[in-house]
Amino acid sequence: MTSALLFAFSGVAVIAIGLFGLIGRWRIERRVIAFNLVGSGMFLLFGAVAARRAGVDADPVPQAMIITGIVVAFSATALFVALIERLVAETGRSTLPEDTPDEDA
Amino acid sequence: MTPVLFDAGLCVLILGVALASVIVREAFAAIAFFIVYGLLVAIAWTRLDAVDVALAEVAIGAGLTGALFVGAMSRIAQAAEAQAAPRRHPERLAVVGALLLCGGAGAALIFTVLQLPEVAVSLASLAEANLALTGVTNKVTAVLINFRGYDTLLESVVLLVALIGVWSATPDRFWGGPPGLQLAMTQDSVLGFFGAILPPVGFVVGAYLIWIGSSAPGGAFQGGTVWAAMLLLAVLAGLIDPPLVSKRSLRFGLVLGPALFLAIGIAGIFRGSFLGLDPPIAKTLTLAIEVGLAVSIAATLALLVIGKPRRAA
Amino acid sequence: MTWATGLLAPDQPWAPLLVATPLAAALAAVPFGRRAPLLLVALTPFSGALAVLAIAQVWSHGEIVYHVGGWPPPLGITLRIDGLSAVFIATTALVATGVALFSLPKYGRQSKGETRAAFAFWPLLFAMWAGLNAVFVSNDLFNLYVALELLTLTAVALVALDGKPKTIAAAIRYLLFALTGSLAYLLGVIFLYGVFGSLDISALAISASPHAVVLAAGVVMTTGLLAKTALFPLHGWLPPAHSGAPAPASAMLSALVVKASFFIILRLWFTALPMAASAAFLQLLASLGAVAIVFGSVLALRQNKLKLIVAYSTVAQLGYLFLMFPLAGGGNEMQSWAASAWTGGVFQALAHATAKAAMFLAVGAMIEAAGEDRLDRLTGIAHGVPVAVFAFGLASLSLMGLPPSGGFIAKYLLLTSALASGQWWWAAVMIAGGLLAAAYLFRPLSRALAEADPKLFTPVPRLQQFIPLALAALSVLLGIFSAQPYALLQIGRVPGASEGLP
Amino acid sequence: MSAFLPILILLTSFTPALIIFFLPEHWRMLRTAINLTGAIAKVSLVIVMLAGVASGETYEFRFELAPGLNILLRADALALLFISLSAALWLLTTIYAIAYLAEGPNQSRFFGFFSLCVAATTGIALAGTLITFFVFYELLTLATWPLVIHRGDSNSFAAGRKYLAYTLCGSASMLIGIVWLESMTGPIEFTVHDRLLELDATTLRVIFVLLIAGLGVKTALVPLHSWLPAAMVAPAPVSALLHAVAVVKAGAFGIVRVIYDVYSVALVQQLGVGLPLAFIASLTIVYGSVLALRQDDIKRRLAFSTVSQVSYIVLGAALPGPFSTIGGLVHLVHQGLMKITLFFCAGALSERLHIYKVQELDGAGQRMPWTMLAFSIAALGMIGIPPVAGFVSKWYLGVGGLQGGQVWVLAVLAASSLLNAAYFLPLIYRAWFKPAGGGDGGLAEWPLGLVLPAILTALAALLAGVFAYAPYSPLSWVTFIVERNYGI
Repeated sequence: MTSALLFAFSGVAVIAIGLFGLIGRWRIERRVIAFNLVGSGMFLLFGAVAARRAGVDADPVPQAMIITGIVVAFSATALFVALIERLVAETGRSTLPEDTPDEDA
Repeated sequence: MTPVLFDAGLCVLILGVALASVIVREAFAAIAFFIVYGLLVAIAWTRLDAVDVALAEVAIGAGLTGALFVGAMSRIAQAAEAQAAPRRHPERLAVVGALLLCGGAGAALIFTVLQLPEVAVSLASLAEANLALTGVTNKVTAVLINFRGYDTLLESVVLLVALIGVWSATPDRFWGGPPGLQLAMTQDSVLGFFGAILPPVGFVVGAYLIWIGSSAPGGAFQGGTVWAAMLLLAVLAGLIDPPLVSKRSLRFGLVLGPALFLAIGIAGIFRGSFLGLDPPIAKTLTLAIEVGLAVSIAATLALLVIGKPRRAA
Repeated sequence: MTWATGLLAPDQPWAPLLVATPLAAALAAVPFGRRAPLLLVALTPFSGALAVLAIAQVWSHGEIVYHVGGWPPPLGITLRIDGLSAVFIATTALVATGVALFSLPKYGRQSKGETRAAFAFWPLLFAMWAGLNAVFVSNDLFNLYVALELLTLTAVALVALDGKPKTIAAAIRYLLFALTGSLAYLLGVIFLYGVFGSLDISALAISASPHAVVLAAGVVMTTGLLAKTALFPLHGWLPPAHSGAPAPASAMLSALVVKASFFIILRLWFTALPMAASAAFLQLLASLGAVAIVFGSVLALRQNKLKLIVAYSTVAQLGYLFLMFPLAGGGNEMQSWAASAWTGGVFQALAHATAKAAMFLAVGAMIEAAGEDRLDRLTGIAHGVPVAVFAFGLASLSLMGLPPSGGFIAKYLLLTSALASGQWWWAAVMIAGGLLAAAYLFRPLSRALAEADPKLFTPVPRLQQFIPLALAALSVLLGIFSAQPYALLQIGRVPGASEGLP
Repeated sequence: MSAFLPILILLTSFTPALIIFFLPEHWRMLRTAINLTGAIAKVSLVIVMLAGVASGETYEFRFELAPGLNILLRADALALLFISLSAALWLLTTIYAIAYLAEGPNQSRFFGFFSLCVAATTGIALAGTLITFFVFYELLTLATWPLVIHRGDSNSFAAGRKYLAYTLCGSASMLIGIVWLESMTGPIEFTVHDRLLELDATTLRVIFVLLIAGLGVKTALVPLHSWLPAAMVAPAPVSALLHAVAVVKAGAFGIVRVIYDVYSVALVQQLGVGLPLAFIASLTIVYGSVLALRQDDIKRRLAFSTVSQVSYIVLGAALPGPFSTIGGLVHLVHQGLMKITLFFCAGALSERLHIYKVQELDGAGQRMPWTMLAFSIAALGMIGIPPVAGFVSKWYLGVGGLQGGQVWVLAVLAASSLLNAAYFLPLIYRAWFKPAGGGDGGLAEWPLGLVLPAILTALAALLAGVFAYAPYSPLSWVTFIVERNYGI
């Protein structure tokens, strides 16, 4: 069990956790956090998958891609948050009209 | 204790915190856990000797995202006071279903990961071989600005587009006003104190990160993020007021980096190929691009966290 | 000057300008502010010229390969322009130009200072244009991811442009779907990189083998892209988003943005990993398409707002795009009908792009005239905006697959190959879809032609009526002069049979 | 020239359509001018083409849309027959329509689609491949719809819905048939049918049914006929167009094409699909007449008589033997001349004297003698009374029936002729021999545009009967076609 594999697995686990948050949460702001978890888990998986090797120093290409990914994810999150704020300001709710208005704080 | 054991412990922590950030009731607690999660993952990145990623994760993944969430939650909490819907627990069945689904997905992923060949095909040596032509010694920077600069160019535009999107979520009556709320922050508060002394320091740190980026971990994104953090601090401390969204100089600052990058790229067409930096001047061009990007990134990130205008000009 | 193994000066130096031009416009639009429309004077002719150049060069030299920064794969990013890219680039140029001109009256004149919507619209439109072209020329799976995200953010921001609570909610729902889709796509990218250490599509095409991980990667990527293409059952976000957005944005979204993710699916299954495509999976794709055709049409039939009818018809029309997979893929590549099926599918995408853009713009003109898009309010709208109604009718031809429209060519090609390959059930679905389309399109049309007092409608600038007409005419011309596009599409197509049916 | 003449003929009605669409409503003079120019240009070009063909010239225009999808316009004898009919009748109908709609609204729309209809009909006539035929057949469907709903009231829309429901389903069935056939044989031209011979008989039968069903809708074969009477809500010129020049004829013409130029008479007989079709046609002939008898609205009566009369063409095509073929084909022309006359007159009566019902006809002969004269000639022709053209058709059909050993055909003809008489004679009788029921009895025959066309077509119907055996008469022409077809 190399630590690379270890991190790969925990990446997968984080993805699963985030997915659960994405499905199981109605409040959109919580979904956004979950979405960030999924993304981060994927980057972790990417880094770990690219690190399955002995000796040679780290592969820079995935690292660069991951940094790009982190920035993109942040941009999306910012837009997400802004839209949610606007929705709440307009409707006073942070759940999508179509979803069941289930309040888990 | 052996590294593997340390890693195992780290992973356990990461998973615990991640889980907590999803299941805790209080939104703010969730955010706190998420920030901690970011820091722990950053450590994980160092363990995967990806220090550049670790820096980016700390600065953006944990830091700015956290700040964004905190600000947003407080505003949403205020606005959502109105919603006094009865608090109901989600149906057990739904939860179980979600759990099964995610468990299944996770298992499938684990299985797929195990199918992967033992040793990854690494581009490290190839990057190494061509590093001399890029004028930099930090391979990640070489990839970001040179080998795959095209991705970075598009990404910098993505940031800009996000900001436009955020601004366009403004109610029309506030358009033209400065971003963010008027903060009743008094100079003598702790924040005010730090807000007064930190920015200069932080500015130097950021500049150093950008400069060092060519040879050591660091670069436009990490440095730009530090600058952004300092700007935020100064705004919070009430030292500076965010500029009007319509301010011409602000607009130019936002597009400076991508525009410079694009310009150099197009110039490259005449010297060889789009976004090609010819070796003799590659180092200079790289630095120029990094500085330009850092400026725009700093401004954009800071404004993304501050959010849309919430008061008239 | 050349300085290393890969860093050769490419023979098609203009290729990256396809992306750089609209990108530059998007950047310039931010400081330009209220003067942003001036950029059109330079942007539209130049992009048009580039599109023509692309077609001409592909036509004469075959597919174009460009190493960005002079770095060949796997280290660098490669642009690849074949017939498919060329036609999509051209369509994008035409539709985007039309949309930009159509928007001038609404977002162009900002007499008293810059307004919010007008400031946001232009950079977003140009960035979307850049993102589309980036998708159509890219040959690198991660680069495609970045381009897709650029598209997603511009699209969502445009949906939310009106700022009504409903459209904000629609935008959020869209963002949820689209981002989850992107992440699924990224997951596949990770696995492919894990196996091959390269994300260059051509490189994958050579080295990829029917390996468990490859198939898994392909499936998750496709699922993610389907969420962005809004194929049933992942279509839920589309109708509110496309009907809630301002008319010009709706046109771009329905005509092009959903096609971008479809374009990547094509690249994936016909260029990158054809051998990994299991017949069952392709049949599943087509079945979803078939369900989408029927389901979308029935829902379109039950709407009472014109924009929703048009949006649901997009759900239905997107279904046709997936009928090609079991006909042209999954071991059929060498069959005589593969070319017809594949080209038919692409023709459907192109015809729908022009026709649907025309439709949304025509509806936009009708809304300008009538104030809203409830059908009963649109009774007799033909007296208010006759040309727009004519454009709507002309565009309907293509959606119904009636001659001599591009939609008819697409349908004919798909029908023949379906029957030739013995998979007659797809033919049945297509015929049914055509009749349903007629049902839900003639309903608003007969409303529009009813008698009414012209004074009920506020006059609309001629420009806003003739642009939809031009786009609609385009979707018909595509049917009449289809031989050349057909030939162009065969350049750089799937290795395999390129001759038509017996 | 030989390649472009077909295109030119197409453009003579297509270009006017495009221009007229975008003409401001009140530019009446210009619109009229363009209409007439187009119509006259068409007639003259058709004459040029006739002359050319007579001197052995062949006119052919090929255009490939996509591999296996060829547009082919070719002027063979059958095409010329149909195109000269439609060209001539269009000219008259245009004159009539201009007079008829002098004041109505949405004229640009109306005349635009009106010209488009004729463009489509031209395409149908000249079509040289199955797919070309289909393309123009669909164009016709769509261009007709706005004319049917022209009045813009709820009745028109109901009729329009019915029309579309029938015709679009028909074209769907036809498209399946075409695509199925071509997916096995490749593009089908109206000359080569040997490729069909190696196909399995059952498949061919099914495809035949699909094609005929598609065409039968426009031909108004029972039970696919009920859209036609409903479409009577449209203005009289449109009815004339629907019943005599374009729509119904396109269907019948298509059936003739399928039988002679896709399947070939031999194959049709061999597959045993001819007789069933003949039966359906006969059923339609009788049933249509029976229903016509029960209408007291003049236009509806005429509509059902069309249902009945057009099936003569189908009957002739479906029966084996040259004589019945001649009878059927020549009826394509004869029925057109006679039926358009009847509709011109019906329109004039309703416009001038507001006569819609049969019993209102009393004494119409005094007030509109010329109109009623034309009407009477056409009606007598329909019944089959010599020397009017209708007699010739029925004669040949009867003889053909005997030749083919189908004696029952005579019974059908006799029955339908009796029924024709039963529902036409009362009209003539009332018009001429009953005193006018009230109202001031002055002449009401103006403007010329409303009367002249009817007189001309009636005259033509008369001459076509009297000089049936003269060279270039419809009959001798059709005989020429059929002889070529049967290689006699």
